[in-house]
Amino acid sequence: MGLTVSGAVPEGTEVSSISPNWVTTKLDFLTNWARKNSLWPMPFGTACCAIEFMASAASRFDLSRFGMERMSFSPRQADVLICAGRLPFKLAPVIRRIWDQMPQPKWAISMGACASSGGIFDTYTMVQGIDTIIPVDVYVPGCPPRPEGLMYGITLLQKKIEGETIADPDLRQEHLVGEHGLFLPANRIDEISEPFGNSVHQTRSA
Amino acid sequence: MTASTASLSPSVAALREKFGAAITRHAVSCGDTIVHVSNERAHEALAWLRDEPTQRFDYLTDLTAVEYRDVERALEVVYQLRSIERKADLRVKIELDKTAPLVVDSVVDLWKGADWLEREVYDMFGVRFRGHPDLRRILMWDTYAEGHPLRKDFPLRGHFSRAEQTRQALSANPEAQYSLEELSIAEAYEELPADMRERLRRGERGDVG
Amino acid sequence: MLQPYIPVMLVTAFVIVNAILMLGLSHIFSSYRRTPTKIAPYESGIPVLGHARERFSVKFYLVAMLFIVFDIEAVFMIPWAAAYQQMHQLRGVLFVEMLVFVVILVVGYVYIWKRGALQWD
Amino acid sequence: MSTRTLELDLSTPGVDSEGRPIRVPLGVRAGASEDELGGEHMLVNIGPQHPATHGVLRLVVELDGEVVLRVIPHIGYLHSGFEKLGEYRHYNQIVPLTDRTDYLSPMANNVCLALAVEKLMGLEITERCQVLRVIACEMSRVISHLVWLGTTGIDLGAFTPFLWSFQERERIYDLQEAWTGARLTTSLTRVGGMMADVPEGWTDGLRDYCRTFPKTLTEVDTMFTRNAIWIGRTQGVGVMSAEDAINYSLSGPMLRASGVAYDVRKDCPYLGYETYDFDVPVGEHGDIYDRYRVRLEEMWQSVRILEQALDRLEKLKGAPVNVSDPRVILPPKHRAMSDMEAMIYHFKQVMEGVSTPVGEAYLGVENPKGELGYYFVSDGTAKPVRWRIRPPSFLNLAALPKLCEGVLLSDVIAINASIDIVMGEIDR
Repeated sequence: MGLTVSGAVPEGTEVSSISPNWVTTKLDFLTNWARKNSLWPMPFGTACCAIEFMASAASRFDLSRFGMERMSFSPRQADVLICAGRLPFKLAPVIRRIWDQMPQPKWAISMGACASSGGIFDTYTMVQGIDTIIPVDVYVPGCPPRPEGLMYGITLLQKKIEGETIADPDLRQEHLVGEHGLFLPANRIDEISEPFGNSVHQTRSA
Repeated sequence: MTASTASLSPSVAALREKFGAAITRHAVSCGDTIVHVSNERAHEALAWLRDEPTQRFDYLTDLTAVEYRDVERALEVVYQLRSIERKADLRVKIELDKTAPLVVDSVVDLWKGADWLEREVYDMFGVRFRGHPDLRRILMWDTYAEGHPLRKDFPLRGHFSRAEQTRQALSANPEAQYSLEELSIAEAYEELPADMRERLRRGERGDVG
Repeated sequence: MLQPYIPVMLVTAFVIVNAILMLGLSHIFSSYRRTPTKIAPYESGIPVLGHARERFSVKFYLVAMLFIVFDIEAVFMIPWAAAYQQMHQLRGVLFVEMLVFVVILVVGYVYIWKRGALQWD
Repeated sequence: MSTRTLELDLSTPGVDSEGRPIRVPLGVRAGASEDELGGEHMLVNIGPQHPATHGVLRLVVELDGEVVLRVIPHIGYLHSGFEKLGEYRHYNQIVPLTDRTDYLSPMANNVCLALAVEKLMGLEITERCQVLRVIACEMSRVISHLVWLGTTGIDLGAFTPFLWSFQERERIYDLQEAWTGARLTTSLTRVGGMMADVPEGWTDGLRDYCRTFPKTLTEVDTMFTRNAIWIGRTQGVGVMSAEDAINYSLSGPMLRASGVAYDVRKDCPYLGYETYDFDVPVGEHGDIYDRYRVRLEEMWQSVRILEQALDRLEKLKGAPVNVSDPRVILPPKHRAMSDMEAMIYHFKQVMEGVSTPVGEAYLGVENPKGELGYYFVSDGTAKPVRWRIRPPSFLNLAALPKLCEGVLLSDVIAINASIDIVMGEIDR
């Protein structure tokens, strides 16, 4: 799932072939209820956010209230990829390969400022936001986000899953890396990775 | 900092008397003694410092390099030595002229801990270590083509645009993830695509040099 | 005549229907998108080198065979134990039969032990 | 290291004349003859995304059946360019960077940075600030060892100690949050002082912690120390002799478990550690079991130090925390608003940061992972020329290939867990 590459669907086009009737809506409710309450996370824990992720999985902030205590370290059984921590360029092909190897339906949570936008690391080695590598559903701000913040992100994802329908094939598209070797068009990546805030004039070293 | 002779380590006098001209100069900064050694006899001096019964600097605390902001000042390779029984510290520096190729003798035969430290200095500064068993990049991936990041002429965000950096990262193929040694162990040489085999044959592995 | 078998048939029918239901529904509603990277083997996110069909040393095969032999021995004991409990008059004969069976296997066990097949490294 | 018999030349390592990589004869274990029935060697990636690598470490393991012939670690998967960023920051702006290097003991890193810069400037800090920094270091040691205990327990199959240790960590996180406002990215120290003094009632919380924490320690002790599985998996595995430990520049619990009684707090004391009475646990075999015993004992000693530090804190009730020199520490707000000179200092510090004299300073601190050293080279401006972090777990991990030659595959996981690595500090 994730952002469709082609941007917003133009108005007036026929969105889904099967019009929602009594059967599909009941079926949607059933599958979404099942999927929402048993999201098996693939904890792609790289840095400090991974420690907060472990803290939220431990007994005080217990993730198993959301049915998420079963950590699946192999992408084959994973439903939601939680990128907890900063992502250097050396790790970009790894997360891309793991995301491709996860079966549909799959979602992605970008936990922490470094995963969502490169955070304080506007350097030669840091991906400025993992949405330039994989499609992301929920961004959790914070450095590191408190366990409550992560859980709020998870409940947002669950609301998003509630709104999905089986009839729409567009939701379950695989957004692969294009033939020119990029996930998003080049100008889009440069626009996303543009330094902002005080990162703009930080290059004065003396 | 005044070069107060009180905190000057006795090793400096012993070094001067043993190596004479090879010890270019010494100084004291914030209580630590610094000795500058010439590049040719550096390995010999370090071996002497380690094996000499009166010195016994058997613990290599750190090995790094420093490049100053003004261009004509030399790039320094810094050895931080410590003797565990004598609880004494000493900082040995080798100055390298930036215009000439940066090559230093490796000290992996003296201290095994220097293996990864030297690989990191090579990766970050481009200083080659003669005699190092496996001098490869350690922090960046092997086919990293942007140069050596910690040099002062290397921009903070890297040379290429973010899109180009992402494309290079995403198109990393097995040759960037595995070292030559592992490729040969897995006998996977035939499976690599032809252009990669060609690059391997020429030995050009993203080494800007 | 088939009367005693009805419960067994009921259970098998339920099992078959259940399996078909689960597999069928999950196949219909699943959205499997086959891509080259997805079917590639997963090795912690790194492209795999070489192939998994390496030659293994023979001791792994040996241990597997020994396990099968002694596991089947235990499997045969279970029905024997059930029968032994219900048959009151033939207990002596049943016991001797199983004793012979076990002794033959113990001889085999001692043989492989002395030959050192159980020595691992 | 890989016992390589072929001397590879520098320019094109490992490629012979017509271009095929040189088939490197393998460092097969001494005595194991290459019998013809032996299998080919398999290359397995215990890769960046793996539950047992404690972060994004990648181990390429060369296997002969189940026996490991060689482990080739690949790091750099979390390289974030800290040292490059440090050259573009004032000294007080580097403090937030330090707690993101070793994010398991953030306060200890902040203290190490402050001490290194104060050594560079030749600054004397106040007595109360020293005691507060000792408290910060020892609290970091406890939470770092607790994470190690929990994750090593999971690696070797015991899940409950993970929940016990994280329960205790949450209690220290509450104390850290009350003091600095953040659970993990504390940014506690400033050059010449601390960001804030401890709030009211905080010391009672810590005293209560020191009283009840040993109960969990004894539970973990009874769970692990005489546990047959734990002993079977850890005793005699990954042995490191004392000379090798020194030669490989190991530090911290890794070095002390091999029998070298070297602790920076005792050998080159800082922050007044020589006035506290605590003893340094030293193992004798250098295997995983000794590293476990050393770390467990260190937690007991940390609690002892914390109690002594709390008593001193009581005696220094009203003492100032920050240095009184306005050029270094922001003057208190009421003075900055009223007195002209304080306002100028306030403005200069915020705009240009604290400038340090020309020179360089290296300071080693006993971090939970080992000896963490900060090496600052300054050319008189407010931004360092070079900020070198001497990462203890980087050098401890460099000994992994030597420890893992000839062991079983499952022992590689146990040895890797016993080294207690944190990737943020290794890759910097």
